[in-house]
Amino acid sequence: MTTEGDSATLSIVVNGKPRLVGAGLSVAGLLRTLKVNPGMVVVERNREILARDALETTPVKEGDRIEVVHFVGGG
Amino acid sequence: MTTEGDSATLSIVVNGKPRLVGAGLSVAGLLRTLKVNPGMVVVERNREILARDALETTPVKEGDRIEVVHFVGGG
Amino acid sequence: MTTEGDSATLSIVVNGKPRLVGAGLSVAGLLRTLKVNPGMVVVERNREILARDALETTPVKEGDRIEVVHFVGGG
Amino acid sequence: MTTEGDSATLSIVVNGKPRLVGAGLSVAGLLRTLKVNPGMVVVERNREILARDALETTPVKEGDRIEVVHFVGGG
Amino acid sequence: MKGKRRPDGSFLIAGRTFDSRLIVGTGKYHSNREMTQAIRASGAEVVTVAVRRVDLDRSREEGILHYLDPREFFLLPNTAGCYTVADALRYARLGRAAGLSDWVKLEVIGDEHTLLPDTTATLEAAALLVAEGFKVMAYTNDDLVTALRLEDAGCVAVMPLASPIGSGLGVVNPYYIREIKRRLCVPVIVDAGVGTASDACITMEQGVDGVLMNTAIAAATDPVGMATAMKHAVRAGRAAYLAGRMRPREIAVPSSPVAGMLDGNTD
Amino acid sequence: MKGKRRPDGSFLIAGRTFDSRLIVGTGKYHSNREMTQAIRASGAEVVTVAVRRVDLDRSREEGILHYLDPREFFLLPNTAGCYTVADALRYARLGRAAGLSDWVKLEVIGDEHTLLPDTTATLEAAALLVAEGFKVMAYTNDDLVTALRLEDAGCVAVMPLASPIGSGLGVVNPYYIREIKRRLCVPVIVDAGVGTASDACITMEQGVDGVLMNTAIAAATDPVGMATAMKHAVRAGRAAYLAGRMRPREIAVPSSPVAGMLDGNTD
Amino acid sequence: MKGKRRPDGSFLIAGRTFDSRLIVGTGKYHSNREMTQAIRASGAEVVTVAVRRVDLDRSREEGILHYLDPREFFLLPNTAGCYTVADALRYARLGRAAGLSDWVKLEVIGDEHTLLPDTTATLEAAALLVAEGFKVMAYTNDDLVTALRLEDAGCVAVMPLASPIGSGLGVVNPYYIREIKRRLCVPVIVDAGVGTASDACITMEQGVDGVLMNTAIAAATDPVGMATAMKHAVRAGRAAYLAGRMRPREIAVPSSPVAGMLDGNTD
Amino acid sequence: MKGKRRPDGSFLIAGRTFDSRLIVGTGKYHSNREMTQAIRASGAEVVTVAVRRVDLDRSREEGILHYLDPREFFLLPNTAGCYTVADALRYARLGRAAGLSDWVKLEVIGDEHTLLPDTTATLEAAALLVAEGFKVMAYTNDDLVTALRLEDAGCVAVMPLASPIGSGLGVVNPYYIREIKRRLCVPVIVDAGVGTASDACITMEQGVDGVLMNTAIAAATDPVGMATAMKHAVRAGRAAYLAGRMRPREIAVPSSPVAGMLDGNTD
Repeated sequence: MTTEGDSATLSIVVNGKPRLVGAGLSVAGLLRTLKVNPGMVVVERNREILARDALETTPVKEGDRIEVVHFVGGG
Repeated sequence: MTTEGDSATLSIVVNGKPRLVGAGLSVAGLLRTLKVNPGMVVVERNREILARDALETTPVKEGDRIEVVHFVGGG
Repeated sequence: MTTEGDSATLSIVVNGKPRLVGAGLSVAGLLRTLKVNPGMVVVERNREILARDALETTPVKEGDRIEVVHFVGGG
Repeated sequence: MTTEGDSATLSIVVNGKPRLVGAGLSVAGLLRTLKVNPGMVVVERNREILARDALETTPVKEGDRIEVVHFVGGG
Repeated sequence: MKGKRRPDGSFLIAGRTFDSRLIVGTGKYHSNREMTQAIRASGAEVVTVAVRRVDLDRSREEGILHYLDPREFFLLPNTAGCYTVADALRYARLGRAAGLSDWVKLEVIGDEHTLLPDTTATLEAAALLVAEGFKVMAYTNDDLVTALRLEDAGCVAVMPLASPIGSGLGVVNPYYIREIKRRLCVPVIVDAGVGTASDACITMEQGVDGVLMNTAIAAATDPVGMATAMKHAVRAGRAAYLAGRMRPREIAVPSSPVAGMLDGNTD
Repeated sequence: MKGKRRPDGSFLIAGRTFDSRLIVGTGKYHSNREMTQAIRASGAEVVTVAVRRVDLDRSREEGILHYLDPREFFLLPNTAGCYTVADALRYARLGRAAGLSDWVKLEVIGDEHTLLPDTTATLEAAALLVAEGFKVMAYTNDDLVTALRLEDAGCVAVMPLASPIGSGLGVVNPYYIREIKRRLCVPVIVDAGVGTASDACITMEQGVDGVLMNTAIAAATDPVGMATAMKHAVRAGRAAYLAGRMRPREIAVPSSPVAGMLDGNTD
Repeated sequence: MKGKRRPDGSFLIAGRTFDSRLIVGTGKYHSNREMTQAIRASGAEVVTVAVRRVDLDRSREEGILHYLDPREFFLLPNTAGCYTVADALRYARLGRAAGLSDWVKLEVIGDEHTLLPDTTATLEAAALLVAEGFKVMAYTNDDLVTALRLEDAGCVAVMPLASPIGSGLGVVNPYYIREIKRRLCVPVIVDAGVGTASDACITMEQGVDGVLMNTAIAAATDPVGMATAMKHAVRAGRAAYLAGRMRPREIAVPSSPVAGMLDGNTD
Repeated sequence: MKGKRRPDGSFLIAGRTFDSRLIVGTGKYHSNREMTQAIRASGAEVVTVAVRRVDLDRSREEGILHYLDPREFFLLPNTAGCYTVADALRYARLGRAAGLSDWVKLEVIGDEHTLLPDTTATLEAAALLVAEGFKVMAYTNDDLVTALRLEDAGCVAVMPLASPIGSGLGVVNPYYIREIKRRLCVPVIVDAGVGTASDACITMEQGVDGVLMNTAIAAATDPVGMATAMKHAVRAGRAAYLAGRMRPREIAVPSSPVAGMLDGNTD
């Protein structure tokens, strides 16, 4: 049913692009989905930086704006 | 009496130096005493600039800090 | 006859280009032929500069190398 | 006798200064007198450079102008 | 529209037309007589003056107005010597109270050794003075970002330095001066650092609208002669800028034709 | 006695007085009309010309004398394009045969890429031309020793380059130019390399007697405008040299008095 | 006590000792391999990195940590690309959250064409970051007053530019750089503008503590070769500064003795 | 084939391989001990020496060979102090008679104030010495035409000055130095004028094969420190030349990526 479908899928924005993800996912789980190694990145959720040890326990919620950043070449 | 003596002499500061002047003097009168042409200067009294046409009507009061400035060479 | 033909035509070089001119021509006459004002140029004949007043009296001879120069823009 | 005295002393110039030296001296001998190591210098006699192996066999003669040079600091 | 260049070579600041692009200071001369002679020789229309106390101990104190007729020159009071916003406002207001105009050359100094501006304080003072109706010409460093903000603050001219006041080092950074001119709409007047005529000429060749100097003239051996030099140098630099210089190149190019050489040149 | 500076600002070469210290070439203009306008705008009295063949194929070949009146300008023939002593003598004699004067601007080029002089050949040609009665103004590099020898050879003026002909790089080595001026008695005219007005101004600030240019004016976007710029620049540089510039220093010095500030300045 | 120079040539920033005075950026290389080779050739210990989004569309996105081992190099995150205080704080915090250190190279840009800093915003951001415990190394322009304020704000190093980022124009204003070094107590690292080895050498000769560059190496034809050049140039400039250069003079002085010449030299 | 650059960084003069591109003089040191320390620190292989009279009045006169082992250094005798062809030949022959080599650094001075060469005499002396079997390295000015003639005369290296001997003014005219290098086939060694490390670096960046200096090291406050600086500076300049510098440009270009910035940056 649609309600079930709705509850099972979250609409979020990751690095500026809308994505649909399954409900109940942690941020760490999201990173795994994205094939990103959590040890090499920093994650900001709704303008709050998440400590690395909070990634497993922080749920992804509807409407979250998530930024996954890392170091690149720069001067 | 001392009060009369007091009232007859005011202690002011003009361009950073203490001066004693007679009571009842206007700022214009003070300038005359100082041999300063009012048309060539600007007068500040207690941090307020006096308009030139107010010089005659503005009395000098005890404790006044008066600055008499003009234009000099500068870059 | 060939001798007459020879005597009637001289082969000279003017400003680097071969020219055939009639025999008996003076340098001044050559300049007139070339439509050059003698007062505005200097003439060198076989590496000798000709004075202006010698132009009328100097004959053009077979094989002469003549340079006609003037002032042009230069730095 | 004066002739013997004359023959026993030569007047020469070494490095710009007049010197009297005993007759019969070789250039090498002169250098020894001057406490100069022949291996470290070059000798010019009357504007001719002396090869090092000629120093012993070249006699000093009356009026010789001798230059003894070596390397010094320079840019 | 930038609108500062006009057909006859004059230029506008705050709607007022000036013919000379040279603005001169009046400080440091040996005598007032020398000063007026030099200023006349320079051809300047705008001259800067400072606001200072009358010296009441001197029997016949004479301000500069005894020597410079405000009908002959446009006197521009400065706030030289001020290190704070409050002081700059105070001196600006005193200058305006003299009744000549509501123009001010704003200086807020940030360091007494270099006399470099305090740009933060200059921006703040500029905004406040503009709000009080002043026409503010702001002395500043050669930083483009500050210059843009001073324009935004309403200054009628922005006056970056060529090098420190009184140094005579000339235009140390022509790139920055050129970039400031390129990006601003209000007139750009280079203020401070010119040491000799070629410095003034180079300054104007960057395309700026004018140049302000004092020490280069006053501290020359012959101030009047140097003032004449500066008049010509400013004209020269402006004319060269407008005429469009040749491209420099590392290869030589003959000035005389290569064609038309004679035969038989020696080999 | 060097005797070249005269009270009225004019200067002498070979006993002849000139008022303008700017000498200009006549090459590379788009049209003869533009050339004459630019030269008039420059205020130059001496103008250089080259000797070249008349183009006999053109119906109405016109030499430069159609455009420059020898009564208005002093025409100085050059030996541009010559690479040997013999050629330089040949061109110099042809130039003199035009009957205007016995002056010549001697050039003997040593390298066609840089147009740098062959100084050995220039010295030789100078001596021969002087012996033939020429007044020789010799183009040379910025080498003092060569300049001294050219003076010894009897040249009436020595003309070191500022930078290669047509390069517009300006005065690359002011030390050498200054030293040449210091050490020679005959006039020193800097010839070649000026690119824009400030280059001319800097040249004159070295104390030299004059400056000769061609490309900087002819190759400007607006030659007439640049000629005007150069006129002012040469005057500016000369006046600044005579006026004695301030000493540059790395420390700032205020233009406005430090005394006479008001009480209670904000701390 | 300035306390930054130590007997063994190393220097301190915020109590941490560094042996190399060359800091390099990691941007603009053709490949990560070339980057690591060049950085190793440069001898740099501190390398700057930027904080950017992971590109989630690329199958195997690799951050720079795959190529630069934080145990080999001290990685210094920057806030490049930030135009506001808020953005600079955000990027600084993200950089710190990576867990390497609490150092940041602060940049707040004020103009996108010149990449010149917004000094007002930089000062504000510096104060806020210092309050959050960051070790702030602040990119700034060559303005002394701003540099002094950045020191007052608690920055551990002040980093004036030599010329605009990526321009390669070298040290346009050595006076200002030298004055900033003279007046500050914290280390001064010149950041941006170096174009080739001599620029780095000149920079260090001003007495500054170090120099930061990126484009000069990465955009050279041979980045690894240029990195080697820069390593030597920084050492050369530092050593020359410490050794105390001879005074330049316009008079020649022989290197070989004038005494001891032979008699009879040709006249 | 120019054939002077070799894979391992060494270079050839007259068929002899050298590893260091720095040649140093031995004059003007406070002590021989300081001299040898400085020369070792510089890494130079070739060192110049002058020929002078032994001082016979000093009890233990010691020539420079007591301090410099010819097996450690290649000693290059000069003809410093000579003003004529005859003198230069005399000193060259005396130097060769010492038996170390048939190399000579030829100097024929034309002016005692500037120590600039007499190029005409230098050319003549060079040809005569070459005919006598000398390997002539000729000191000359920065004139391309003279340099080309010296190469034609058979010199094994041409040594233009950067600026006058002992002046420390650095490379006043890099264009000429660069052009000389471009046009000659024999090695070009810049001789004289370097004042500090960056001058040496700039010199080498012009592409020349080496640089010779004396005063810059000997007259530094700390000659040994400056010698070290020069060693690095020459390497830096050479490496930068080979690596190919970035193009300078007046527009800034970011070093960090503009892509990958976060959303919601403050407006």
